[in-house]
Amino acid sequence: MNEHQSNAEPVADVEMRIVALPWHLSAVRAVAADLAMRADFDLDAISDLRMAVDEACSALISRAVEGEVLVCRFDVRPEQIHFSAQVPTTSTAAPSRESFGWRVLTALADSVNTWVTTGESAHHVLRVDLVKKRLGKVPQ
Amino acid sequence: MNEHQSNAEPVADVEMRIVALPWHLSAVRAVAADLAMRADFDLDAISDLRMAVDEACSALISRAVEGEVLVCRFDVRPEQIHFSAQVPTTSTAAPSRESFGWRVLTALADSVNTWVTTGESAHHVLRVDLVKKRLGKVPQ
Amino acid sequence: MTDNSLTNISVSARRLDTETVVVVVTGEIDMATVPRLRETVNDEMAACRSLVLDLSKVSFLGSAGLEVLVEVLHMATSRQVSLCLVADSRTVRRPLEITGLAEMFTIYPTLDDALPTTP
Amino acid sequence: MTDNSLTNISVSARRLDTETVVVVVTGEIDMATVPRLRETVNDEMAACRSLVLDLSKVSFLGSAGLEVLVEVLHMATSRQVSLCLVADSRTVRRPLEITGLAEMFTIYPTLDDALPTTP
Ligand SMILES: Nc1ncnc2c1ncn2[C@@H]1O[C@H](COP(=O)(O)OP(=O)(O)O)[C@@H](O)[C@H]1O
Ligand SMILES: Nc1ncnc2c1ncn2[C@@H]1O[C@H](COP(=O)(O)OP(=O)(O)O)[C@@H](O)[C@H]1O
Repeated sequence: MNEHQSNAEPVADVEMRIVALPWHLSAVRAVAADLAMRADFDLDAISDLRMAVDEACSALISRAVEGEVLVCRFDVRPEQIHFSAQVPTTSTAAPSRESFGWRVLTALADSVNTWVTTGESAHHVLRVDLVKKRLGKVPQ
Repeated sequence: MNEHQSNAEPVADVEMRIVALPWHLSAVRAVAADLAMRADFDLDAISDLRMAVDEACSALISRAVEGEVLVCRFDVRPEQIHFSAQVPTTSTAAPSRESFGWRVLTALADSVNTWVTTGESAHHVLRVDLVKKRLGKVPQ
Repeated sequence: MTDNSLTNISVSARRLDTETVVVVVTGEIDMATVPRLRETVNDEMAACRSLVLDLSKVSFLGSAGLEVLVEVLHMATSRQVSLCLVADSRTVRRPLEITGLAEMFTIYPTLDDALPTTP
Repeated sequence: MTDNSLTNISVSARRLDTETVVVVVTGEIDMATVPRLRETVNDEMAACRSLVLDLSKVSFLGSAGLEVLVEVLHMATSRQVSLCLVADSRTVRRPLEITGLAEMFTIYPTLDDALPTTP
């Protein structure tokens, strides 16, 4: 996972690496909530970021190669939090944008993106990025 | 930071990498509390682990080379949580075991250790390891 | 730690009378904990006429949980079991509202409101 | 995010009369937030005879915070200011007890208990 240390990507404020298992979702949500609270997001926005991060990680975990590591990064800025997560996968297809989960994700975050990159190793890397603004859109 | 990926150290359940700044202590404490809660620690033991992790990371952050990364790892087992943290430092001396902070740390955790390793790079690495048992000692 | 026994949920069922069951969920409903919820509700649904799902103590509800709620609603409809939710917190209300699911369920703010009044 | 303005603490001072000040701390007292606490208490201590430090809404207290409390106690003693803490939660009580500092302070469970009763 050396590419995360390259100059191309600035060091994230917080990076978490966990084995890609549902059991770990809770710890990632805890960090999301802590960062949003300290960045002075209101209660709805904190709750939305927590759900969006859960949604993104759940999608990645369900498509991860067994035993591989999910890497999550949070970049906290005064007006927004950028969250990015990735995992090794066997499929070259990104998650369907028609799924229930994806629709929930786009409702919660101000912007969302997902794509697959083909690396040198045996596996592809599936990535989800999202941005939640402190005073961003309010779902519904 | 490639040594963390070596075979010598098994993948931690949760690894966090943060720029070694006090602002980030809160996120590490949030993960400590989440993991201890889900490992069914009682409220005092959750509170103790949260304080011990804060104590260990505060000691490392105050001795870190500016701009360097603090790496924290949590290994969760049914009966205990092993926490280990390290940071690049300029001094070859470990924190004093006579300090107030160290005494608080040893009161809270079931075992604590700290040492400095001299790496190939310009800086040394200061490390603190601690274990908190689910049914371990009760301070006082 | 991958032990399934260490999850952040508790699901308990309480039978009020021959017809009515209350299922109380405490903790976080996510991809890790949803199997336990599904299993308990399936079991109870097979042997009641009215099911109250008390979500007052739920501290997280993501789309894995929402999907189970939709399944439960379909199951209740096809088995002619009367179903209602107890939910008052932002944590539970907000995901239901954002997804439009709130309109599909009967939701009471407290368990007392959900139970039939004894004359 | 290294901006110091985004910290998890709020410290506010309220003057009750010419002699008494109540300082209310909300949030987490750690290495990041302790400077704000120290500054406010220093300022208020310079101009009162009695200082009540209300820690009821503190959600974390680590040794950085304990060290400031010890400093404040020393300062109060040398300036002959009467000092007391308001603390009831496990979060605040436990660090004070583990370190033996609880015995050095006058601690009340609520703000009402800490304030002199008006006849
Ligand atoms: N609009 C909706 N409202 C409520 N539940 C839905 C909706 N769409 C889908 N679901 C539920 O989610 C389940 C999975 O839907 P799907 O679109 O396949 O999502 P995913 O690929 O994220 O699992 C469906 O079987 C259904 O129970
Ligand atoms: N036994 C104690 N009880 C309360 N406070 C203490 C105690 N020992 C030290 N302190 C406080 O902590 C401060 C720092 O103590 P020190 O032993 O140098 O710890 P550290 O090296 O962790 O900063 C002291 O100036 C004092 O205010």
